[in-house]
Amino acid sequence: MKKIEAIIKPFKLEEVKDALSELGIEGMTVTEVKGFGRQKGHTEIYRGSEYTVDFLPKIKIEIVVADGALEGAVAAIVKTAKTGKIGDGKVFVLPVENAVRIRTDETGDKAV
Amino acid sequence: MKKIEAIIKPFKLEEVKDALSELGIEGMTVTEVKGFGRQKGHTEIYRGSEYTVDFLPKIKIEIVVADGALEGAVAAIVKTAKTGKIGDGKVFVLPVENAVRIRTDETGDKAV
Amino acid sequence: MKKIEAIIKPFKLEEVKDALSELGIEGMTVTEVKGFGRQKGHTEIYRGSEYTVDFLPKIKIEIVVADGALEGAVAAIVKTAKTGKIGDGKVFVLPVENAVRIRTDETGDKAV
Amino acid sequence: MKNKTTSVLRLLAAVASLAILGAVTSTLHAQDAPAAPAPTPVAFTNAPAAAQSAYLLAALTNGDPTPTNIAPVAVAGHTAWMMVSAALVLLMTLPGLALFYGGLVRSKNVLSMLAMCLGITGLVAIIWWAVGYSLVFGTNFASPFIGGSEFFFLKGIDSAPNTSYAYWIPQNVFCIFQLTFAIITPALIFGATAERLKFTALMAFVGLWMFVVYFPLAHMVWGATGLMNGVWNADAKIPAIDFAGGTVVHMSSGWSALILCILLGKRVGHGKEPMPPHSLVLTMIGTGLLWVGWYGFNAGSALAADSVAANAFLTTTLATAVAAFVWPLLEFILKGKPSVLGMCSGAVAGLVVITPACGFVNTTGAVIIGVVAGVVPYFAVTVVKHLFKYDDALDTFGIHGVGGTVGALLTGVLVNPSVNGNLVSDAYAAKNGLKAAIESHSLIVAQAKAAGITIALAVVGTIIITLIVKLLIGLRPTDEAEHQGLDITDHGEEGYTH
Amino acid sequence: MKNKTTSVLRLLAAVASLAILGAVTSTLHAQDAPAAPAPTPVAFTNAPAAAQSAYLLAALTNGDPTPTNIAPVAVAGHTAWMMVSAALVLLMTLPGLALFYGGLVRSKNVLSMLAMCLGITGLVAIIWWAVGYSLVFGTNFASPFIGGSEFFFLKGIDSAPNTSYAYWIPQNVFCIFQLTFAIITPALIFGATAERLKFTALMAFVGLWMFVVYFPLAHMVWGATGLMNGVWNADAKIPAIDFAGGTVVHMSSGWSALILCILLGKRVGHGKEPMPPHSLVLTMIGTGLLWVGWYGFNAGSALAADSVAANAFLTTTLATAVAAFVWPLLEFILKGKPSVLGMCSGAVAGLVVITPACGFVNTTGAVIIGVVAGVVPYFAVTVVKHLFKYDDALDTFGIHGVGGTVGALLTGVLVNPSVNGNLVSDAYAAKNGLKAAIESHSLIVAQAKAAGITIALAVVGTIIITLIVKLLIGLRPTDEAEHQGLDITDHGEEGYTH
Amino acid sequence: MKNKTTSVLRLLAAVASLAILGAVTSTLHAQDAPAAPAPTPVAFTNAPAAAQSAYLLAALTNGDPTPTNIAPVAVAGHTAWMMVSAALVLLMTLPGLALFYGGLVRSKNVLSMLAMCLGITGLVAIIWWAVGYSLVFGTNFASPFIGGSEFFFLKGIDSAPNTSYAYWIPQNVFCIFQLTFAIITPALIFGATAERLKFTALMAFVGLWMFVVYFPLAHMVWGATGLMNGVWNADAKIPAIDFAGGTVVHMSSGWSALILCILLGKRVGHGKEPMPPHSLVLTMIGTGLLWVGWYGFNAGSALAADSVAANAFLTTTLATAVAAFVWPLLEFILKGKPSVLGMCSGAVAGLVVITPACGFVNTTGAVIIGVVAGVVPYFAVTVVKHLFKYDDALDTFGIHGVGGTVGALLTGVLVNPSVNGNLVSDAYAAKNGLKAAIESHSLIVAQAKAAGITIALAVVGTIIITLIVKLLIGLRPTDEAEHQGLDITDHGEEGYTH
Ligand SMILES: Nc1ncnc2c1ncn2[C@@H]1O[C@H](COP(=O)(O)OP(=O)(O)O)[C@@H](O)[C@H]1O
Ligand SMILES: Nc1ncnc2c1ncn2[C@@H]1O[C@H](COP(=O)(O)OP(=O)(O)O)[C@@H](O)[C@H]1O
Ligand SMILES: Nc1ncnc2c1ncn2[C@@H]1O[C@H](COP(=O)(O)OP(=O)(O)O)[C@@H](O)[C@H]1O
Repeated sequence: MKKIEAIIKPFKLEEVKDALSELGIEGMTVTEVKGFGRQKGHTEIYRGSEYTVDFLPKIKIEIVVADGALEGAVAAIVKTAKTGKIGDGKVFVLPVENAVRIRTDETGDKAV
Repeated sequence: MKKIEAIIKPFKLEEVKDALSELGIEGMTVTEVKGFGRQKGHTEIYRGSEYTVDFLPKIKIEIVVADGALEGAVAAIVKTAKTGKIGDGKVFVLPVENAVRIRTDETGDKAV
Repeated sequence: MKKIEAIIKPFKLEEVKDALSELGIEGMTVTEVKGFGRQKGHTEIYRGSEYTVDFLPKIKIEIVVADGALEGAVAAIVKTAKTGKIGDGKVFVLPVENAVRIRTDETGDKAV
Repeated sequence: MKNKTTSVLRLLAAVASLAILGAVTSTLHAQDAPAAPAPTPVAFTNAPAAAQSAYLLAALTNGDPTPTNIAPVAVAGHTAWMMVSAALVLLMTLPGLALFYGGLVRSKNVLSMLAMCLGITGLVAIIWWAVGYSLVFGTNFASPFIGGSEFFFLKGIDSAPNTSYAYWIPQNVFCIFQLTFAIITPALIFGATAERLKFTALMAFVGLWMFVVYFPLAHMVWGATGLMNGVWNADAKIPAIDFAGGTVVHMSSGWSALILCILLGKRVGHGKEPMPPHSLVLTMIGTGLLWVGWYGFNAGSALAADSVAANAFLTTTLATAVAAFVWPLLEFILKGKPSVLGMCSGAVAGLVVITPACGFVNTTGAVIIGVVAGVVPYFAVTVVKHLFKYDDALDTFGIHGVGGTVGALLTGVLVNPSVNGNLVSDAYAAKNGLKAAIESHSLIVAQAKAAGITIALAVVGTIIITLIVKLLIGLRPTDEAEHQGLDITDHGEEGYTH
Repeated sequence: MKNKTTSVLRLLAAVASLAILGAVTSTLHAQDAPAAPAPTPVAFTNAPAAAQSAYLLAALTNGDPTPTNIAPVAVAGHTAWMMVSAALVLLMTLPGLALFYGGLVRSKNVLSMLAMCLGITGLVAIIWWAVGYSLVFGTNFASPFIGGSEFFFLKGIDSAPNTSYAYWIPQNVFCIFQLTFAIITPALIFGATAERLKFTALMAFVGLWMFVVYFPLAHMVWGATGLMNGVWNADAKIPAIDFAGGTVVHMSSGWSALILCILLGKRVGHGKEPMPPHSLVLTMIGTGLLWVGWYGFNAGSALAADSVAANAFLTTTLATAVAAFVWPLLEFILKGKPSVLGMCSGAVAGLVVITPACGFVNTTGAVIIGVVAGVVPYFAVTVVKHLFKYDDALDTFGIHGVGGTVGALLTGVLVNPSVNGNLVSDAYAAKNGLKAAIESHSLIVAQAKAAGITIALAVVGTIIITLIVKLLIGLRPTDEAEHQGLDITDHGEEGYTH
Repeated sequence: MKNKTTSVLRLLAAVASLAILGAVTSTLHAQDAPAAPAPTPVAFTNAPAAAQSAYLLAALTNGDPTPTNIAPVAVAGHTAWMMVSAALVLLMTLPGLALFYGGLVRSKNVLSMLAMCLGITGLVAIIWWAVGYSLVFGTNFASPFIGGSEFFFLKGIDSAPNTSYAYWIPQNVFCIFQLTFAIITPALIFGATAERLKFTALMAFVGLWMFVVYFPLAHMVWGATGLMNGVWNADAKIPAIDFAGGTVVHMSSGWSALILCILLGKRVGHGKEPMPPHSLVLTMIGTGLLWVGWYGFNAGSALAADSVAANAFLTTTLATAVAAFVWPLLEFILKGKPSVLGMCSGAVAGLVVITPACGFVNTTGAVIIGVVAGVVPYFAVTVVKHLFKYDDALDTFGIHGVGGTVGALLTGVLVNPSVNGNLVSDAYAAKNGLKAAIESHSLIVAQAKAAGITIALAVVGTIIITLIVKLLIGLRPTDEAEHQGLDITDHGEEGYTH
């Protein structure tokens, strides 16, 4: 099993979710995060105090998949999340040693 | 060392935390996340615009434990987080290569 | 590639970010989390109902780096995030199998 | 637990029975008020110059125009004040109370509190238009317990004054002013039942409660033929006084809240999960708006911009400020930290306790009331509730029930006729015994009777209505729905999205 | 899509053309109002005692002091009410409307709504001071279409009454009261264009729109020489009535909003991404403040604390409460869940529809209006909008445009002279045909004409202004900026940080 | 840094010394005001018809009833307006200022701002009741510097007017109206010290500051025997004018804020961590409520619903709207983006600067003041503060201190007796030199003296009090606590939970 962590632009979430659903991926977990990267931020001024805001709103999607489903999922994410503009985000793949479905105690690939 | 990532129902947090504390687990990190899965969402209507909300509020618990503590911790989470109803969540186990306690510079099992 | 997950005190974020930038690390993802640990929480009282709040606000920084950059990054985080007081947080290192830059489809070390 | 509940209910039943007994005895001899034969009024222009001047001065100072024999009309200053007051009391509910309560629940239930306030506003306004106003302020049933049918559908209500209630303000504004009271009163109840009562059940409860509890009680206390209207009904059997609603508003809602929250049961997870307020900022905004709006409620209850209103304005401010200081002071002394919720709670408690008294007590009385209001509800909320283990979620009973009762009784002790001549008027107070009671310092007896009747009516009425609603609609959502929150399950919306 | 837009525009153009035609025909014979020769007034102290008394009574009841031949002055009760009313109407915009709209957008655009309300307040106040007030309420152009220049820079405006409009209130307060209307009206428009209109474009649009649409329209309806001022202009060619701004405020903004949002195009992601309100709590606070503030708007439009104000107070309350109940009732019946947004929408719809009627209809009329207001805008918003596929983001057209139009027409049907003698006054209504129209139950003809002219002016004016602004400044931010949100791109700030 | 602080303090000390010198010189010859021998008043009914009529007209227009020899009473229109005004000024603090400030801090300190406003309300009300009102508005000490003891515990204060201050409003309402000023003034200070002052220290500071700064200053400016009460004290040594509190409210709080924030030191992390406002939405709600409430503050300061109030209403609106437009315009020109915070800041600055002038200047004066108010505080806040590097966290000094000072001086320049006859009254202004100063266009001298005394008192008073509080209680929380936020450490609560 692998865990996919994708950082994407927030307005792409629906599209990515739909693309993954079409692949038969039935579960994912989403977090609102702030990203720092090559995409430059903006300046905010509050009564003369200027702040450079480098942390931009991003969405992190976490999906644990069986090894076989990895490639398709990554490809789908990359495809739908791409705008071609800087700040589109990253996909990381991490190894997962086990998974348990709390409701049923199922483990391994059956659990995801 | 292993990292446990558990996605659970929000109202189960206190119980799970207490169960883990009893096992002697002294640290964990918690994030509010949104989960998409088999548990069906609900529909929201705002002046005639209907939205299907598939992302449901969940809590993600992250715990890094020494290898020996893994099994007990996972079992405790699964036991206390279970309601038997769909949407109870998952537990994932990932390998961890190192840990450092910032305050003391301790590393490895001593750091968690 | 490795993934560094650092849990730090919120007011240290700017300093840590600057230290990492100086090392040439150009990307990171930040999440607001709640931490439970040795640092004791506080009590809140609402009209006679007392709650012990053990979950304290923390910041989680996630950085995926090429193997070579790992040590420096971890050291920089530990150094700048340290206050010496309990609750300073942890740094965890996890293996990463792959990375993709969504914008360019670059993979591996080039993607981070 | 079961036993605790049972014993609380038993205690209440006993109190209620006694109170009913008292009420019945007191009113056995209630009779129709004889209509005063009104002389034909003269037109202003035909009146003698002296009468004209006297009339105009009376118009400016809320004097009695009867001696001039010119019919009173709606006059600018008083009309302006009553429109403002009605708007202020509406502000107390929308958005005052909605925010006060909305901030105290968990964020998944915030909309349920707003919907409660909005829904009640609509429902009660419609009932008020159809029959409610008439059942409270009509008189053609000639009953001490309920009003009349002459104003059904607001028939005949226009901008002319209804001199049974006030000389110089339009009846239509009076009608709306009173409507705003009829709106906020039931809305107060549902602080106690927060986070676990179905919206449909809530609305049904309100529909019945208005008829069973509010309309009779409001008529008894404020109706021209009312049983306990000591100030304005010469035939009142119980010469009690309640300036702005200690019994009608706070006791009725507070005691109903206690019963309903016991019958409803506790929130799922109560005592296990933490249930802190999701936004004390909202609660504080609500508190500010309640305080400001309450000037319409209290000083507006003079039904004129006159000396009595001015006195009510002063006493309301002092009692509230003192209570807002004393409550957090107690926290500071006993727990080490004065809290914002404590300050807000103290302010509201002060407002509640001064409500029945504000037009009847002087400065010193107001300060005393402020101190009591900062202390008694504090202990009701922090000690009594935990002792008896009912889940009065947002402390409606602790603040409005207890505070209203304390206020009703204190009014009997601190009453001071020098701030309000109506307390010893020849036309009413001298006839129904109010004047005598005040002079013999025994007004507290009438006040206790009025409080007893109020408790009895609220308790018995609520038990009956709750059982009916439970049978017909059911009271609680499923546990699943309760976990998810009422906003999504009852209203299909979320309070906040990012 | 393109086709849809085109056909909608075509339809509107047709409506507009017809309306213009009607307006032109009706007004071909417009003439200067002959100035009534005023007799020299006597000083109060020199007047006979009977005149003094009559004068004082008139002062208290907003009577006409002309027979006493004493010049009217600013009088406490009315002045107090008008200051309160002006403050209440300002409250409707700051922060009422800002919150109502601000809660409905996504959090990245919340500040853009607040900036819109604040920016318009500043801009319109400056224009109003310089020329606006004069162009609406001046008369020296002797035109039915536009006011005069005599009050430019508020020259000569002090605390003395301007008796063309009201006897007993200071003209400076009248001026500010009317300013608050001139502020909220354009602010309403930008609900429709929320989340995608550049701030600079918005401000430029407002600057032009005031001159092209608002000032002429307000003069036509409320100016002493106005074309459609049936109640106060004996020479009005179209004896229409609009108590508090059905045409001037709601139709003008609502129809302009429709056109502007079509010309502007849809939000990026519209129909694909979910765009739920980011905080219904803010929206509900806004609703409460709008409702409370609207008492200043509606009852304040009597320009006195008199019987007419009192009637407006009552009808406003009833219609609003009923509509706030009917809208969620429809949701409950059709969709299963009554929503907070539905309750808020119903309340605002009720307020909108009763606005032109509030001082002219009785209780029953108000309840009927409430029902209609709960139903018609509901379908405009949930059905019509989706049918024609324009992106009226926060439903300005659906509620204000449709509601205002319905209100203007219903006023013609439900008008009832017994609540407001001015409707059949010999001085005006008998001369311009209003009295006759009311008595023959044909007032709806004048109302329809007034509505037609309003739509024509709003539609044509908006098209022209939009094209100008588009050319000079451009209307929309880049898609990138729209994704990021207008708060950061236009104002360099964020609504919330943690 | 240390050096910077020292030099700022030195500068201030110099200013203060000079000012004190001036004050002492000016007042060496202060004497008791001779009590005017009052003729025995006649009862209204016994007065001649002409006197009755004149009396009634005076009652309606806030005229002087002395010639009629009938004692004035509380009259509906004025009483209504003053109750509304007092409620509006309370609204400015609860929740207006609480939200304005609360939104500007980080979310971990939001409750500390709310607690500050609530806590001060309670504390100041209690002091006011006990001695404060008497020390400001009493006269039996016959001192230009402090009031008297006759009203301790509000003895003898009822609904009869106190004609030293106003003829037609009840003294109890006057007392509460003035209380609301005494509440908001100290609350303004703690914007400067936000996020780092212990709650206990804050409360102790307020308790002392009222006696050392506020009561003397308010008496000097507004007391019947006050040193600088040019309009109402015939013996005022400095015939300065301050309509609604430029010196008493804004300068006193603003200059005290500057000193206190310097003595307190900067926030931990200041200049390193970003400290953006956590919710501009709250700040904007606060701004709206401040603006609306300020009508009570400014127009209410006429103490009647009369012509002067009407003028204040107009000037307040114009100055505020202009400043709310000019400030963001400057941002737009200099930085490219007009901000919501800029609009809010401009509005508040406009309100501050017009405060002393609103009842004394005309329309044009108001617009000029609006422009100045949009420019000067803008630079105070964006440039001066950064130059001198003090941590005036929420810009109390920049807006209230600088704005108040500018307003006090501008009032001397733009004063216009045609809008307010009291400026040249024979009874007072002709005697104490105010009339002469206005006619010779030299009023600015008196204004500068008044400003100097205010600064001196605020600066010296604050230094002393701060040192006392530091010694007794300590000023700052631990760094740890400051990081965690004052909400948890001082109040044991969180502003928001999810
Ligand atoms: N090394 C990294 N580790 C973790 N997250 C990263 C890393 N680099 C980038 N990110 C995340 O990806 C987002 C996009 O990266 P950025 O460099 O701005 O653009 P791009 O993905 O187009 O190169 C960042 O905002 C951040 O959240
Ligand atoms: N493959 C997955 N990867 C990551 N998170 C998952 C995955 N599957 C489910 N989840 C998380 O677990 C939650 C519960 O899953 P769901 O399918 O609804 O019910 P159950 O756990 O009972 O099968 C989801 O809301 C989501 O947060
Ligand atoms: N075993 C763990 N797994 C995950 N997160 C942990 C673990 N232990 C601690 N943490 C995180 O680190 C934070 C600091 O830990 P704590 O024990 O309070 O202090 P210290 O780091 O000084 O030992 C916690 O609040 C929690 O977020």
